[in-house]
Amino acid sequence: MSDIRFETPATAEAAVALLAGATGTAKLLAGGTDLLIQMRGGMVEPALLVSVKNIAEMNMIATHAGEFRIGASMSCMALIENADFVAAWPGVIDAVKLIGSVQVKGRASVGGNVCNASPAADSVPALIAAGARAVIAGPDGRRELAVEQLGIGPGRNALARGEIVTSFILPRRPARSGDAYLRFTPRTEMDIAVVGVGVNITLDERGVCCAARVGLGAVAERALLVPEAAAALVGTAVDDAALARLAGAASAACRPIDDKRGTKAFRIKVAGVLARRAAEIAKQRALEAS
Amino acid sequence: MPPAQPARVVLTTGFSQRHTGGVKEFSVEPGTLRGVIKAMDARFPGLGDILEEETTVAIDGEIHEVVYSQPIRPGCEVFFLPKIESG
Amino acid sequence: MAKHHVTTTINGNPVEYLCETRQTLLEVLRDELDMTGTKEGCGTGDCGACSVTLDGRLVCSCLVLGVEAAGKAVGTIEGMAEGGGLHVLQRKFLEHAALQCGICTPGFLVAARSLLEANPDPSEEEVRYWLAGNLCRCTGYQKIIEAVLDAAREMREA
Amino acid sequence: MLTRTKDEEKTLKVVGTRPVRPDGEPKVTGLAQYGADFSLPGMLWAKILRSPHAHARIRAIDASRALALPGVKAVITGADFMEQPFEYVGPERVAVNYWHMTRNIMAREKALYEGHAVAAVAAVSPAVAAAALKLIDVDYEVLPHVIDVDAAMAPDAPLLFEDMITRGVEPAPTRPSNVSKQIDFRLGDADAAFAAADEVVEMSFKTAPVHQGYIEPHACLARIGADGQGELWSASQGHFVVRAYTAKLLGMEIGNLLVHPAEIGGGFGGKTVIYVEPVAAMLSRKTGHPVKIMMSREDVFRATGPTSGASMTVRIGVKKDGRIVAARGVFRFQAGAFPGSPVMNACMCAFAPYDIANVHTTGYDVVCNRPKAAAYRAPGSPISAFAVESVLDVLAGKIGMDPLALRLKNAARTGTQTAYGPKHAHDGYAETVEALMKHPAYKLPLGRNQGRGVASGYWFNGGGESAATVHINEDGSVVIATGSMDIGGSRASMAMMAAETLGVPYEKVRSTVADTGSVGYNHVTGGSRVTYATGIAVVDACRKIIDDLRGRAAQIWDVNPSGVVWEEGHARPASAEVGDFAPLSLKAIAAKRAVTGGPIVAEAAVNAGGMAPGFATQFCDVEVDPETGAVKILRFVAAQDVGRAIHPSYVEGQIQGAVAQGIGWALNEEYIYDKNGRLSNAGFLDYRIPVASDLPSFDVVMVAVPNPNHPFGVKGVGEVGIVPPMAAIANAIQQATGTRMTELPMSPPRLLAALDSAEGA
Repeated sequence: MSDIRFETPATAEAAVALLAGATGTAKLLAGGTDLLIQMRGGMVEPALLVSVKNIAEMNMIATHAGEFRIGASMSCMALIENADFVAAWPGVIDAVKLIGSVQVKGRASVGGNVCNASPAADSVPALIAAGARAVIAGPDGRRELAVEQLGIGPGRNALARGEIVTSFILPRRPARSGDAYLRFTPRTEMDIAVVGVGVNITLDERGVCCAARVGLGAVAERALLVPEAAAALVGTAVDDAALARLAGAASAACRPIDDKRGTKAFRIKVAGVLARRAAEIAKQRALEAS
Repeated sequence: MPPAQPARVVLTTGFSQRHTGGVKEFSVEPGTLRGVIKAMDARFPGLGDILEEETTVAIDGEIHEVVYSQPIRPGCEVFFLPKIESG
Repeated sequence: MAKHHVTTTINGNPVEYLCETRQTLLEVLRDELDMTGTKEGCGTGDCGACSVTLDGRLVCSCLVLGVEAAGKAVGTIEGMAEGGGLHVLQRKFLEHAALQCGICTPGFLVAARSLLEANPDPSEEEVRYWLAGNLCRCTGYQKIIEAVLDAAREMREA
Repeated sequence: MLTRTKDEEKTLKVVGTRPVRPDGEPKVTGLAQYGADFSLPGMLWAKILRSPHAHARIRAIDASRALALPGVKAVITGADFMEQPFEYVGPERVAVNYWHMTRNIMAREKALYEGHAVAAVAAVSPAVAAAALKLIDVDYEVLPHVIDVDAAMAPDAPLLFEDMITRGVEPAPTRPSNVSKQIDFRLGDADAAFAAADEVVEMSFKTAPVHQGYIEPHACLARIGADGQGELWSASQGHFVVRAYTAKLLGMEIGNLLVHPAEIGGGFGGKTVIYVEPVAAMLSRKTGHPVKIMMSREDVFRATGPTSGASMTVRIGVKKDGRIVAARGVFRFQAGAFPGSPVMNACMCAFAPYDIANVHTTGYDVVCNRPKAAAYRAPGSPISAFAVESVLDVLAGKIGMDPLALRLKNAARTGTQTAYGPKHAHDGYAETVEALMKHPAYKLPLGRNQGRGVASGYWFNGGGESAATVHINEDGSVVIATGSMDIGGSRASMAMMAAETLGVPYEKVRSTVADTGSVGYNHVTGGSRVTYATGIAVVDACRKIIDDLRGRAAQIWDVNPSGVVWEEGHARPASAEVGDFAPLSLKAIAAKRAVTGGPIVAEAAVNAGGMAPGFATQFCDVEVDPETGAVKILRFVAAQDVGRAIHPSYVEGQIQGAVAQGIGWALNEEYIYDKNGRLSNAGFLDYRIPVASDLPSFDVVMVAVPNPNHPFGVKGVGEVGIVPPMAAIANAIQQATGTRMTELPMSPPRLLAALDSAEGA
């Protein structure tokens, strides 16, 4: 029974070097709220843990010309406490607030929530709707990838060996725009999404939707960007008819499974219901923003 | 002086089927529960131990653990039922 | 196997210990330091019985590695009563009979203290949501919520 | 035996107040020691290897690779435990079969459920013990398994025990089956009486097994010496029972095992039985070291007792005026891997709140490949009540009668014949119904998608064996020792009853829970019996102390003891003739302890009877989201006959906790098995007990119909509150949606599917 090597590099490049050069299973440790449970259950038995808590850029939030850069391993609570970000991206905050209890959010990071590639991860549909991009550091330097392209299947992400996500970039929030995230869980807290929906819309001066993005979680092998659902809103006043088409499109995009948390039929129907409700909230926020 | 009115012993259907050939009711001398159990044991040898170990007794409905000194008044109902216990 | 030599601060006191990488802060507190006031209810961050603060932030000690506490400040239930007296929350839990078996109580107290530090005047709903990460099977939560609201009132008036 | 004074309405000084519990401070400072909090020098850590299969023959176990691992001190299997005779010992309702018990502690011929213990390791650290488990090679022959109770009763079902013949059937069946026992209770002639009914409703129901969900996993520390004597530190609901079971399985004399009561982190019935204690003790005996075992949360869900899931059919007939003329219930209960479900309670409690002339209940105790069922709060009663109280709601609708009025019309009262035998000897049920009829919220209007549901419940409540010792110290302070585990404030209620009896302030009395060597036998803290039975023992002991103190005062005054009375904590002359003496306080007499005869101590032991049953009636308001099937509890009003509350805060707490558990049972809690019979939600994330934000505050209505058989009128209050909620919520959902749910849990996917199919229909 060998012990686990534990490293705390100060730069993303050093972390990448450690992960890329490791023999045996190497794991990045950010919040640890998923990894420690996997280790406890014997699903993962790493030879090397690389803590990224000492890497400044991964643990801070910065804003430039209205664009936010969120450190991938900053805790959810730290993000929730950032008033500027909360004001700009209430829908992303809706989602981040649902990532476990206060205790879990004190450790868990958005980067971990995304990179663990759970189809039910709360922050992902909201980030997809927000048009967020992941900044990736790797052995061959840095690149960016849209969040919807990061997850490729349950527990599987698009990162190559040695690559890590250092931060997420959220674009400048246009005028008259707003976002929202809703999920369904049997309990009010401490639960995993049975369905999660993120909606982000922009209205023109006349209150007509000129841009929209819709993200769906827990209804497929990965979180989905659903252009058909967005298309149902664009060009409309987000009225009942448009919302009904949105719901239909959201339900149509689902390819769920039956599992201990919900049935196919339930997920398909509720995806439409929550898409409609989330769009109504996003619209309200867009109107308040103007 | 006239003999005291007897007490009425009652058993559950299942218990009587197992131990008294299905007879559910008996009349016995009042006094104490010890006397009642001795009387039942005399009619069905071995029944006394079973009553002590496996039953709770309801005397005119009032539930009691089987304790010898329990007074049995003339005319009262002595109902032996499965012991009450739980979570 | 080589252990990590960790230097940290627990309840304001400097503490050093040896631990393996795989040992959680909960295991270190209970098994290495004999600080058994922090309880294990699940080991997976789902019950909050092992709640502690790490540099002032409320966390589940079962989801933190012992080695991660290096150079940080850990706060546990054992550090809650100041001097000879109980913390207001501890006193209110007793006055309101907010515990039955008491196994979840240390976690609730640590979590409630961090709530009142962040929000001295919470609504009942805010208390119920903040404490949703702490499971109690005995009380139905009602007397716990009442105790926390009463403690908040007294702390505001103090 | 002391005669019990009837509860004359004297003014009580301590009983009924809300003091701080004596054991409170250690529990808010983290100093209280629970099962996992004890350690000894040289202590080893043990872990248990569990079956990955729901049903498998164990061909062989090879521990050689594990024993070769440095730091491993011993490995044990079922073969290390002595064989036990196959016999059902003790009362039918709770019969113990040690042949079964030793096999549940550690599998022998077969593993009967996923998580069934098959071997255990003791090592120098938890990590080494965990690593050693992976090195134990078990050769399994996987067998077909059965999880569902109806499937287990099917003729072609896989058998857990190839030789099990159903008990309680005359003549005995010739074919073996998974049905361990059948029981029937009959009153009048139900089948015939249905003909006289104006309305008859028959419905079938299913409930899922639910776990007690105590937050403290089972844990213990054992030390067995070479001299054959041992000590055990264990968190249980009864350390005397832990001692008896553990000694029996290890072949020890009871007197050679001293059990220390750790604080217990919740039990609700699930800690009236043993799991890890004999394993730790056997490993200690084998290694000569103290051994500690802590279950993981996953182990708790996979290997300790939930209560039964059930399949039920209930038929009730009423007259137009609401009179119930006949009732029939068939209750099929999962026992889990070994016989012993609470189905008999279910049969006895099902119709107990009501005065019905013709009743027939039938129960089946059915084994299946799940962990053995253990007691859970009013075992059995909540399950049958879900069916009975749902059918009553349908009938109330059919005859257009208010559901509370229907229950009141049929309420059992003193003298009412029960279906299981004796007549009711106590009132209290009707009073709970009337309390809700008078409740202002019962008439409040409801909004869209909202509904109000009513249900009642019955529980026997327990009495039985308890002992208590009372000491008066030289400074006049008082110490009480009992052997009843304090699960939720009983130290406080014991101290309060003692203070009231002795006439001294509550603060003068300290109340402790003593080990098995320091106080007489106390049965488990269960069946809502402690404040009643152990309370009587405490009061009896205090009365003996008073007689002793009167005698000592008589010595001091040099008068006849009959001339001394005890009032308000002082000895006083009974009359002027006795003499003109200033009253002697407890402290003053205690100061003369030595010269008046030495230590002032009294013990009392009882096998308490005369306990009154628990009655509860509740209503709740819910709001259903018709698009998601989510149910929000808007209001919950719980009325219960509490006799008299010794410490009202802890009585309220029992009722609030019981209701919260019932809400979890109704809406979300269930065991989810995959096709291989493996539990897929063995954790608090997916086994969803209610969290604080799921619940509103409850309105507790304490109805007080004192029990004359207890010196302070106490009735057990711990359990009956969990009986009504499932039906109350189902009835409320029906009113909110028009859809009748007959299967628990009424989880969102299940409710939404029912709503949509109702729409489609």
